[in-house]
Amino acid sequence: MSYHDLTVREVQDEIIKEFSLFDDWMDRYDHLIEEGKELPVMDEKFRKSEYLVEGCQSRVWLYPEFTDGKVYFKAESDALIVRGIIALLVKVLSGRTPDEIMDADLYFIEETGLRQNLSPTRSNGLLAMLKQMKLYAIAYKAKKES
Amino acid sequence: MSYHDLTVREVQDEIIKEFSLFDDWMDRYDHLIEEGKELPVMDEKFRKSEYLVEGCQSRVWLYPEFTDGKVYFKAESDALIVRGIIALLVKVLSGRTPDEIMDADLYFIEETGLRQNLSPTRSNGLLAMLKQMKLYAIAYKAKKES
Amino acid sequence: MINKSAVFDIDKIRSDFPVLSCTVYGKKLVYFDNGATTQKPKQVINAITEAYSKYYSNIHRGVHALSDISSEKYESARERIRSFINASAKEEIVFTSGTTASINLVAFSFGERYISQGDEVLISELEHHANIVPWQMMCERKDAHLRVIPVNDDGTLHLEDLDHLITEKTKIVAVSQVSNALGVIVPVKEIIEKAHEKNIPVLVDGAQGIQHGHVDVRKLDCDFYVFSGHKVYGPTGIGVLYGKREWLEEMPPCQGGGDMVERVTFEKTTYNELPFKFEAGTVNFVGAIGLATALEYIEATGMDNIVRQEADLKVYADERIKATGGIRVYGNTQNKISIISFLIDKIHPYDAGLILDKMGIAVRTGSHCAQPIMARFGIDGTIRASLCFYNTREEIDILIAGIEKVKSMML
Amino acid sequence: MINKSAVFDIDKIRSDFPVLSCTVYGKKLVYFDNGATTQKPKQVINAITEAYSKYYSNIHRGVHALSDISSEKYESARERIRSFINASAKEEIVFTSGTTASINLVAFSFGERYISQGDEVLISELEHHANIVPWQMMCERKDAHLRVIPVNDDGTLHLEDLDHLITEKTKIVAVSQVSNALGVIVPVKEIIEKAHEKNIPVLVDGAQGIQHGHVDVRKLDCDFYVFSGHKVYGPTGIGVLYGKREWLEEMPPCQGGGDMVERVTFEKTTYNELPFKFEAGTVNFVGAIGLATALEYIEATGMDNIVRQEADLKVYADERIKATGGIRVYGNTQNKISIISFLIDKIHPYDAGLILDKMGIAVRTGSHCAQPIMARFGIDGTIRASLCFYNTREEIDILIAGIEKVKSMML
Ligand SMILES: Cc1ncc(COP(=O)(O)O)c(C=O)c1O
Ligand SMILES: Cc1ncc(COP(=O)(O)O)c(C=O)c1O
Repeated sequence: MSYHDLTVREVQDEIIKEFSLFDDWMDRYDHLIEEGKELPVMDEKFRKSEYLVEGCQSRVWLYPEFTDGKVYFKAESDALIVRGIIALLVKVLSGRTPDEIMDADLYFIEETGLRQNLSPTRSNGLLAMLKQMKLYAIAYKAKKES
Repeated sequence: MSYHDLTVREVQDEIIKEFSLFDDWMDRYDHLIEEGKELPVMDEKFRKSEYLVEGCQSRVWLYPEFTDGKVYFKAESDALIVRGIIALLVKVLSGRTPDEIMDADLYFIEETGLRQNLSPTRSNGLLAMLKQMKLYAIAYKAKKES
Repeated sequence: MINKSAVFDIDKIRSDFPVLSCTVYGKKLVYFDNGATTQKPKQVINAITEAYSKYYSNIHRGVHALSDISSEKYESARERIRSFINASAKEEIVFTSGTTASINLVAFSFGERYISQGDEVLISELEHHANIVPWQMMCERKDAHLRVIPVNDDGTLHLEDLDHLITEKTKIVAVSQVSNALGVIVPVKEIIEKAHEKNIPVLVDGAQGIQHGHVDVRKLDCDFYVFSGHKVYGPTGIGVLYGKREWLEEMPPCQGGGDMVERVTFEKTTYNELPFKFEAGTVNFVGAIGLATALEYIEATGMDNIVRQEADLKVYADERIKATGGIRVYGNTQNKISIISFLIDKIHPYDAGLILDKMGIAVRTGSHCAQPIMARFGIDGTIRASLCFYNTREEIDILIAGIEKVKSMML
Repeated sequence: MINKSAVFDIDKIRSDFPVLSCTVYGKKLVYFDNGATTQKPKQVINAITEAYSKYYSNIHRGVHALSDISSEKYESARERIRSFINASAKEEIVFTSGTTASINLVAFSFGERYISQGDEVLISELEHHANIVPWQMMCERKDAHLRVIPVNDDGTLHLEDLDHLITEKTKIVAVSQVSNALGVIVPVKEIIEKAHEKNIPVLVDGAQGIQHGHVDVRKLDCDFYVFSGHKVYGPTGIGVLYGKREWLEEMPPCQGGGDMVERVTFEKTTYNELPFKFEAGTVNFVGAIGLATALEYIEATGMDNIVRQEADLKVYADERIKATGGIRVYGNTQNKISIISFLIDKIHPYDAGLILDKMGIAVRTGSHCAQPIMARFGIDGTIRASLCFYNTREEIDILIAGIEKVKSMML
């Protein structure tokens, strides 16, 4: 089973269920680090400044591809916990149509307690990455329609 | 009797005694206004910018003369209460030797409750005038000795 | 609205402001110096205490919990200010240390970007020094010229001259929304429209406007709007610069330091995005939180209630002043806020101020940091009673009694 | 001295700082982010509350009683600062909104007066962005050049280069007293002596120095000394610029506005005397009062006690860190304050910071607004634990446990 067979909602519910097993933050971080390990390592060739999402502390790269009406994301970070969060975002949003991405209500961020890491006051590049994902979706949609 | 026959201390004690008759500020201001009336009006010719003591709100002029080893002050202000305070300062310090002026401990300011009006935070020109009086004394003393 | 008016309980409101129950020289304080600075409701004081006691930490920097809370409070404060003046976006709200700093920032940064030799800056004759001197300094550096909209005898601007004064060379117009020295309301909307016809941006000095009525920067369509926290029931050391994004994006930063940069090398430094580009160093985030709380207080009280109460005080004060002999009011127009700037016969305003002070009445005397408008009227200064919504008719009665006392003593 | 040491009661001291008894994520807060900003003792918080509740009014302006009290408190605050750093005169103490504003003021005003094309400004490689960017901006405007004293591998300045770096063209030297990123103490006295041999003035950025030891600007003989209130247990939005009178007299003002002028006409404006020339507009006088109270608190606690306690913490932290494997400390010299800047093996500092945060430990991670010194060491950032006198050995133990936890999770 690939995550792409599930809806945005179903993937999020899955993630929330997994997180609900941990009541301690260290376990959650452990879990995030594990999630990060499942994210394919991004090829060096994509780690260029044009794919770099500016964030003060950890570096985050994001590379999009548009195939068969769907957007696929490759992503990378030099910090492991950040990488784990990225892995979740990719799990939820990669392989979706532009509309699905644009309309996605990412409630899992709140329910897994990750909101803090994605808040505008955390300068770790994650929020910028999420915004960038939505922007790509808008751009691809416009392209498709024109 | 002229005030010049009394010592700096005696004049101040006199002033304090007079003020002690009033326990109300309005009476004290009335008294100050009366004192101001006793101050000779300064001749227009002295009301020049070089004798103006800069103060934000009321204008204060001070003109010194050095005769027979003593410093005589003429002073003026466009505000009446300020004029009254000036009159007191002139009463105490005019007609004194430079040493007397320089050494004068003006405790009457505190004891008459006028300290507020002569504080550095009141930008009415009074404190600047007092400083200027002492500066003239220093200057005349230096002149005399050289 | 009528409901809201009903809940305007002056006693309750006064009890929110601790300083209003002070006594001076054994007399009840009558605080009529609101133009200089306003008192703070206890909600604002408590917000400051809470910030320093419960979650204080530097913002935008740490990865830790307290830093998150402080940062969030700070950014919510920015959002509160945005919504209070109805700006389009938070990025257009820059925190500064006050009106003076805001105007200096614009004068410098706008000047660096847009002003060259021979250009002109247009201000008015009734400006506060804060809206004169920064432009003078910039004009001197750039070899540009300051032009001035003159003032009529009643304290209103002589707008007929505007068409001549706005020239090809005019690069920016800077005017007060309300004159601090006279209380006169300036028709800024009209000035903005005229200036925009020629594509010239307008800065509105709202230091005396923000606290006395609804401000909608989008409706006004001003390009810059500035005000001070301490004059709108907030703390000292905090102020706001609103600027349209199109200008702020183009203008270079005024100060360099931490948080306003993206990347620093000795060869080249790139700047952070808006609004941070203009917020160098550790900002007064506790001040910003205090200011946001003050604006919340105003919203809870109701700006309509405030406007109504202040209008009532103005009418009553005008009546009583008119009935008192020998008073000359400067800014003799109906289009005013609750500021009365006046002289009593030939009495020096400083003398009057001293006597009123001893009666517990706090007014300001002097030139009100607006010497040019005083010179326009051929005077050194006035007595200024500046009222706001927590003042009362009874306090006006005390002022009138004070004026009578001044007259009886000085004449 | 020994007596004083005896009265240093850490429990009492900690109870003075409300935030220190916070819990985060249910854990006791360990606040090791003092380099970013320090907590406030309740004495400071109370002084602020009192100012806003008992006598609040604008300064230097009114003729009324409250204005007098505020003005006196403000000017006493200035005197307190003067005596704390042993300046010769109150006129040499200018209140600003912080270190960043102070440096920008000097860079601008000194630049306007003394810097021309081809001149040089000398800073060091370990400066905070606040002591880099303002000089870059000024050099760009004036077509002058920035020169940089390099840093050795242990984080100390490579002073051997000083003789070459100070040239005929050098007009000012600006260096930190203590590096915020590494904690390294800079031999400013030596630099000042060298610069003065060639009559070049020196600005000392005391943002990380003022809170950790006695500062005597006359002994140092620095020409400018700047610091922030919020890093020395005072409020946000207030800072200090000390300048020798001879420089301040000559330098033009940086900002225009109320209170900094003597007389304003549209043709010509003359400026007020020192220090008011540099204090445009309504200053953060409540902030100044809060800062003075903080300095009083330090004096009451005893700077010697503070220095001794912090030295003890430093020694203990060094020992424990050394005994923990895989840690690389940046700024590897004995001549340091109680700041430890480090990396754990190959672990990203942000990851470490996240985990420490969840253990209740507040550290700062990243480049500490000092990217050039990070680049010097070929890194993006570090984990910085910055301790001060209210911290304890037990808290260091918690940090060490935290580091072990980070290692066990990340390696
Ligand atoms: C050495 C140094 N200089 C300057 C600053 C800037 O201080 P502020 O942000 O208070 O203006 C800091 C504080 O981060 C610092 O540590
Ligand atoms: C119209 C106007 N502009 C500017 C200012 C300056 O404000 P601040 O002193 O808070 O910077 C004032 C306050 O006196 C004012 O009334």
